[in-house]
Amino acid sequence: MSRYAMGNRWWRRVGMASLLIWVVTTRGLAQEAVEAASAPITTVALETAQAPVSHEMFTVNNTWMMVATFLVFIMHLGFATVESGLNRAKNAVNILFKNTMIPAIGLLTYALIGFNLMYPGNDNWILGKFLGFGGFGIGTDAAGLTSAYNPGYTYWTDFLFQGMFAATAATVVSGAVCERIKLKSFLVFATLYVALIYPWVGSWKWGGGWLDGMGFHDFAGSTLVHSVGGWAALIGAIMVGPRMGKYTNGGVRPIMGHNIPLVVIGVFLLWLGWFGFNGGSVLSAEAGNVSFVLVTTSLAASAGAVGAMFASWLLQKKPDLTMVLNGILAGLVGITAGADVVSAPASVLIGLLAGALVVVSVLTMDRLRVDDPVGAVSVHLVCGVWGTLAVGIWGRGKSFSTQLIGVVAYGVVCVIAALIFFGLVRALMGLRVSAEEELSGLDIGEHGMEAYPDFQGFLTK
Amino acid sequence: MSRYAMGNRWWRRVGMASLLIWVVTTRGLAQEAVEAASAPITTVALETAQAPVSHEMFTVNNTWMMVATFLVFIMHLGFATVESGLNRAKNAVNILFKNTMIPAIGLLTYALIGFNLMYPGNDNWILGKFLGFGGFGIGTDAAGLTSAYNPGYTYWTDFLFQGMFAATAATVVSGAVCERIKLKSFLVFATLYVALIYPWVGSWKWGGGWLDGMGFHDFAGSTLVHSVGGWAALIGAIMVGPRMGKYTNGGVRPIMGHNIPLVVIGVFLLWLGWFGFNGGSVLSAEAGNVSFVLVTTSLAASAGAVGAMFASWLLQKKPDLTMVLNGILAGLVGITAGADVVSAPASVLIGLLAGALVVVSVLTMDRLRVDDPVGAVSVHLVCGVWGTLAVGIWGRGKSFSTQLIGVVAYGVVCVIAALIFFGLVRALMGLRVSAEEELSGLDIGEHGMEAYPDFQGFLTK
Amino acid sequence: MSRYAMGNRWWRRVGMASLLIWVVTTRGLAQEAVEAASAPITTVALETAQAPVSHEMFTVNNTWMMVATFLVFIMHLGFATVESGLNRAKNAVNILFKNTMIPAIGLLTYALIGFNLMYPGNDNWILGKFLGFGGFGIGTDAAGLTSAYNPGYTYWTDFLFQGMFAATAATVVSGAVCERIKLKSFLVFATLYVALIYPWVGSWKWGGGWLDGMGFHDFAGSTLVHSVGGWAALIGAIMVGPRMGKYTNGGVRPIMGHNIPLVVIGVFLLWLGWFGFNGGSVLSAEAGNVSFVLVTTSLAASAGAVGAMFASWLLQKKPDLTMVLNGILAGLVGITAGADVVSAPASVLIGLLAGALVVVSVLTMDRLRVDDPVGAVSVHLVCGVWGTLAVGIWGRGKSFSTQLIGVVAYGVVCVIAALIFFGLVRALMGLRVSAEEELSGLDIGEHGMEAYPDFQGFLTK
Amino acid sequence: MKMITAIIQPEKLPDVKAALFAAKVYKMTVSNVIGCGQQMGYHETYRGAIAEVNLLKKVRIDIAVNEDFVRPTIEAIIRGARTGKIGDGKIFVTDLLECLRIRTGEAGSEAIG
Amino acid sequence: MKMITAIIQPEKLPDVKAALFAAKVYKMTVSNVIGCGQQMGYHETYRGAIAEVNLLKKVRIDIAVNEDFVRPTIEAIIRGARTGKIGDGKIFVTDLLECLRIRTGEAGSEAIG
Amino acid sequence: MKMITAIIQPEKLPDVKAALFAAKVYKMTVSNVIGCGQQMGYHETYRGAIAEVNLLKKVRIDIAVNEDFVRPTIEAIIRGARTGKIGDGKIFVTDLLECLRIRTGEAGSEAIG
Ligand SMILES: Nc1ncnc2c1ncn2[C@@H]1O[C@H](COP(=O)(O)OP(=O)(O)O)[C@@H](O)[C@H]1O
Ligand SMILES: Nc1ncnc2c1ncn2[C@@H]1O[C@H](COP(=O)(O)OP(=O)(O)O)[C@@H](O)[C@H]1O
Ligand SMILES: Nc1ncnc2c1ncn2[C@@H]1O[C@H](COP(=O)(O)OP(=O)(O)O)[C@@H](O)[C@H]1O
Repeated sequence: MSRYAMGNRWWRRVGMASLLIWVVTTRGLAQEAVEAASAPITTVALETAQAPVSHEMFTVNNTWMMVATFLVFIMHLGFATVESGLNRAKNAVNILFKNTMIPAIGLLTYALIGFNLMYPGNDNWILGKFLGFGGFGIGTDAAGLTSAYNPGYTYWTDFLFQGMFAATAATVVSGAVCERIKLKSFLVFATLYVALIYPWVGSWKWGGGWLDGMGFHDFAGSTLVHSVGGWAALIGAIMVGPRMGKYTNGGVRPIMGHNIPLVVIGVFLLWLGWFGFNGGSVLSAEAGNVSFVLVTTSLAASAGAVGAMFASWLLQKKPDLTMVLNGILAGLVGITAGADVVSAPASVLIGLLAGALVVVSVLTMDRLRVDDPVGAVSVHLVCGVWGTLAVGIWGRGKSFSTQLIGVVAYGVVCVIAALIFFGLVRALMGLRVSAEEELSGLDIGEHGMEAYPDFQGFLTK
Repeated sequence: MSRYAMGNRWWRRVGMASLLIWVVTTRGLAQEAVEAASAPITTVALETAQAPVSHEMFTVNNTWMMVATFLVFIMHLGFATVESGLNRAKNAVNILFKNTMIPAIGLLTYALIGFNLMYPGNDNWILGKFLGFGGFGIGTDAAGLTSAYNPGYTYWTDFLFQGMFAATAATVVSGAVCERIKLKSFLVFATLYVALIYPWVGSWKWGGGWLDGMGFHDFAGSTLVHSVGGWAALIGAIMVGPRMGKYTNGGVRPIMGHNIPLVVIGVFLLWLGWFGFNGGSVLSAEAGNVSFVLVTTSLAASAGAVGAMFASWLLQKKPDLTMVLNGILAGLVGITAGADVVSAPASVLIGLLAGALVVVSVLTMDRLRVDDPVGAVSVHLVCGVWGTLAVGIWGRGKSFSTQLIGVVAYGVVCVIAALIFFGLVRALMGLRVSAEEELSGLDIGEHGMEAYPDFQGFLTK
Repeated sequence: MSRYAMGNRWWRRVGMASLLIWVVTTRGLAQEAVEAASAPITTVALETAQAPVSHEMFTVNNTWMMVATFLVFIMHLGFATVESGLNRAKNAVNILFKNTMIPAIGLLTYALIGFNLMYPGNDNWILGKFLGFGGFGIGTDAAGLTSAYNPGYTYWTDFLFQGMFAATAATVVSGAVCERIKLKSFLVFATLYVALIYPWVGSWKWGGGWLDGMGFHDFAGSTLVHSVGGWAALIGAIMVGPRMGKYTNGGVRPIMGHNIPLVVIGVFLLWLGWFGFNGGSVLSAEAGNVSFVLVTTSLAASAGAVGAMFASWLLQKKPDLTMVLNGILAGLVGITAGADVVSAPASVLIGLLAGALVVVSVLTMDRLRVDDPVGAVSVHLVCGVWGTLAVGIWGRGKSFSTQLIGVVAYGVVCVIAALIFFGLVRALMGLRVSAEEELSGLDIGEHGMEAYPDFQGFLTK
Repeated sequence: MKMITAIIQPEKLPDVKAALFAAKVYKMTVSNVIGCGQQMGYHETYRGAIAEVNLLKKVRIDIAVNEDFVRPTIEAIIRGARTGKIGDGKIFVTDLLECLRIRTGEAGSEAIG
Repeated sequence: MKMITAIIQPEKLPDVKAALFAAKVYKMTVSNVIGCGQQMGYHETYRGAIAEVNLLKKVRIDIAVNEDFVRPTIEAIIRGARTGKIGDGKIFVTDLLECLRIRTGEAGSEAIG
Repeated sequence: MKMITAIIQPEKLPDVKAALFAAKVYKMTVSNVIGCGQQMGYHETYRGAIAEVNLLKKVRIDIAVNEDFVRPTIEAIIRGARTGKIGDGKIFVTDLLECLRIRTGEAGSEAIG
């Protein structure tokens, strides 16, 4: 017993000590590195954004951006497997159905309306720098295919890369409301949110809108993507209510994920995808910038795993794999806002804290009786906010208060939008399936089929 | 009830309206875009094919083509998981075995014979432009490593990219005949078909043969890859006969897929792989061309999902996830022939119709009592033909009748070849396992092991 | 019966004959090709290593190396699914936990200490060319972001690419000791081995140490990565002892893998990852070199599958899918040392023999009563040694004896290191879980949760 | 001694367990079964073919009890399982000749509890 | 009343069900079992080690019937399950003291059907 | 004839099988069950919520035997299954009225073996 405990303490001490050593010994160098790394982003890169680049450079940049697009695409598979794995077998088909339709719907609506709502261009602002629209549909002339459009990519790559991001917001919501929301109601909500809200509020920063003008920094979307989805997830989880049997007699009954290997597959795919999510957000293949962003991203993810492992071991007594997996995602969401402007040691700290934060947040949500089966709110909203604010702490030359303004602005608008859309859907079609359907599972109820018909399940799940 | 129905109708109307708006508002622009996009393909690209490119450009091109190769490679995992997931647990090992061996056999035979059969070069035609052969084995001199070989890639990249395609045709067959074909019989058939038929008929178009001369257009293989596999799948499914218990007393008994998450994993990997399948078929990293192809590919896949969802909801009353997944593949197969020469809105239409078509086709195949467990014929043959013909409808400057000639030519030769090879294999080794083996599963019968020994299955499956 | 047997013999003969034809007909050409292919590696590439390259070339090179990094990253998912799939359901969470933490720990320790231990630079050697250390932490100045650092990649890409390799050694160990080792004990061992031993012995060759000076050739790590992990796996498997019930009354009781589709997913991901593992080891995007390496890698993997299929069919009477999957990995491990210096036909032979070897080795290990649940020792150690020696046989201008010296040197040091670390951990914290915990599974014992709670398992597994 | 075997709806197991515990019946053996009774199966559709699933998922509970526990046990099961809808299930009672506790070798009535 | 328990080959379940339906026996409870009888197990080989699987997969059917249904039920099962090969299975008959329908509380013979 | 039903710890199945074989009892039917007895469940924790798993995994063995085999069979089961720890399980014995071999139609004592 005591030997065990000692081993335990000893192990922890070594971990802490090592981290400290590194932070101390490398602070100077790392700071330099950030400066070196971020220099090109703010100067060289922007210059090249003006100056035309060689055909070769344009082709490399575009190739890199296409690769990044693929990586973001595969995140949708990651979300699908994480969400279905963390829920019960009887709802797996339903969850997979939603996660399969989301990128399809996302790309089509983004082509129809989203792209031109998010990137209205300088001349198409309608309401100050608050709302713009460039017209329906996509299309370009020959210039869109050369570096005249952009030194980093063609018009088509631009559309596809941004389009792959778009659906992510809806996917986040999907995870929080699953196992009880009506299929059609969800599809209608997701379509509206992805087609209208995500691109609109995205234009504030990435489309060159008012928050961009203020100096708000959100490199790859801790706020623009993750907390935009997270706010709607929170509202959705509250409005649709907890799953039957989750909270009983003052206690919390765990409803276990039915397929943990699926969750692991998903988290690794998401980490992989994040290389494109963050790496692609440099918007060119500029070697120093992209590779630096990949390093901060990976270190934060790794530290997220470690942070969540220790937090879980401490608070839950046994190390919970699903928490470690959430911790990786937490680290990734956390570093997304500042991957380009924080040092490597800072990225470790951001990830470590995000990993611990996500464990505490998941436990707290259950205490607040907000039933979020996959921890979507904790991962995407809580750590999205944390990451955005962390830029104000460790980001070179960034202002905490501006970051806070951005966080609040997105919070207010997204909460209102989610309330309106979910409210509308509830009034028109209802939000929640019947108790019988919930008991027998949405796979039978909504789709008339099972995910694993050959296997005998524990029927009481 | 009636509110539900209304919600339903309302939802559909919005979808249709939106699509229409986009098609109308963007037709002009999109047409321009196609012209802009396809201009370089037919002019610039071909010119650069003559002119040497800079070392930098050559390296980017080759890098892109290697990435495309990886993406096509991972499609084999996609096929493996789709096929095993859509069948019963008791045959999973057998299906995975076949799908694991196919790319291995495909690459080795392609090295030994296929590559030089498919791309005989100008001087090695034996029978008009109908059959050529460049000799056994692979190898090159130093020129093969530079842009002297090709401005887009080295000799080795060329071999590997094309080799990854090769096995695809056999995989398509595997899906249609699984759960009852003898392992050895299938392996022999697949080896012959991949080593001889696929590269031979492929040479007609991509090797510069007679169909190429006629102006037949098949960008990335709706016909050359997918329907070549699809015809053999059709013949195989007919010759090996339906699975026991599938058609009884005039009714169709569903035999459900045992692991739907596996199918979802597979379809996403296939979509991912298609970025390389189509994007790599540009044969260089030329930014405008590749990125345009990626957009039409993605839009068609998305529209395929939506088309199949509505068709399934309409015809089957409940939205069938496996149909939506087939719909995505249908959209992808459909756009493969014309990804470079149709506009973005046309790609949506091609995908939408392919998605609907695949649902109707699956239902029809069952009515015709052709038992195709994974819908391989519907996806690869039916939508392969559809995609090839669609080029004749929406493809800039393409002729419908030439496309039809190509479709028919491939059909005739592939059907005959499949009949001969399957006939030979049946005569020499038998095609079908014994009824006992089919009942207890091919995993025990052919491999003496189970896919999920720790789980209790429903024993009557 | 006799027809079956004939078919069987006939099939084998054709296979053998075809291979022979190819080896014979292409030997000449292929030899040339190797010369052509390897020429740039030893001359041009090294020259460019000195000469600065254009910004465009640097960006392509770095982009390629980032892609290679992603591919190596995804290998960790491959290992996780292979290992969990090849073990029992009751230990799946535990295995996945370890395989999720390993890359996280690996990257963090590599940042803290490993990178500077493995690549100390010319001036930081402490003990001859036997041990060097460049200080704690990572960081660079602006030069690290340009081709002044290296014509192939930035400082950050260098770190991340090498960091992704680092954890692989620990993962190999994980597979051999799973289902009975204590979680904490494993994590401590893995951290020490990855942080100290892997980078230290790696410096001997890749860091420019004494073995590099001798002309030892290990292109991408048959020895430096795979057998370094393999030796520790062997020691670990022996020290922790066989699983309960594996060897009884003089017989070997099979303990079957619980989820074969997971294993297939893993092996395909590993093959995919190997494109980056080997392709990235060219350390630039140099078209001829990289694409040649990809071809030898793929041919060896394919031949490994075929070799293992025949060996398994011969020795086990039925073709064992898990053996074929091990065969693919065996081929990949085998070609890793010489992918750049052997001809295409030689790569087929190396793979074929590795595939057969792995089957024999797995059977032999069981006869020796070394319980290695996933065949890690057979794949990584045995085939790692084979591949390293094969360079001495077929590698252009390589010496067999130098290769042998390298193999032995790594063997001696890794065995000693593993003995010390495992011994220390055993003394301080114990190595093995209690018999009760082993019976009920480590998922309940170490993590208090199950991987598939909704499914009814065969309880006696 | 009697062996009481109940076939119930899977989702009612927690309620039945609670009712049994309230009736001081703490021991039971539970298993998964599929059954076919008055209740019609639901329809699954798969790729256009309609499967009438006429064997529905059920839970089987076996409880060995002494004579004086027979009534309370049956009543508790009914209390926990009844919804009034078709499919609520059945209870079967058979004679139990002997009962042994493996750990101690105790037999008969004392071994049951 | 009697409880008829049959252990049959899994793949014969559809045939037995059909035979029972033809004999107007519509109610039954089915479960998965593994069994060991005269039939030899098949061999699985896994990574070189041979496993004799001497517990084979079987299906168990439980049917509660009134006295006059005993013969027809047994005959129907035999008709559906017999192939003449080792492994066809067994039928066991035990006495059923009581039967209750949970939904209505009906007991005895009327509750059975 | 008697039907002997034992509920044992899953991990003791191989030992019980061996003991039965040693006692010349070669036929049995085995199934998975979950059970609740004197033994306390273990705790699973999942994302912070603690689940007391009060239904534990068990294995059920059914063996139909002739009268003279009742004692030896019970003794063999106890020999194989006993560890002396809570959770070792129970054995139940019920009367078996009839036994039929489906393959041959044999009935009674000769059908049992
Ligand atoms: N005679 C019987 N023999 C065996 N099992 C039965 C019998 N009657 C009912 N069952 C079991 O009880 C379950 C519920 O029966 P059901 O007819 O739906 O109940 P109810 O008649 O109360 O609605 C059935 O699915 C079946 O498993
Ligand atoms: N005495 C018995 N007790 C319990 N189950 C039995 C008994 N005899 C047979 N069984 C069950 O019946 C199944 C079929 O028995 P088997 O001996 O193969 O039938 P047969 O003798 O008709 O060929 C066995 O696998 C087992 O589950
Ligand atoms: N009265 C009973 N009725 C039905 N099943 C029982 C009964 N008593 C025990 N069991 C079964 O036997 C298993 C072992 O019981 P347990 O109380 O742990 O044994 P012991 O009292 O010998 O320690 C239980 O999990 C349950 O499945």
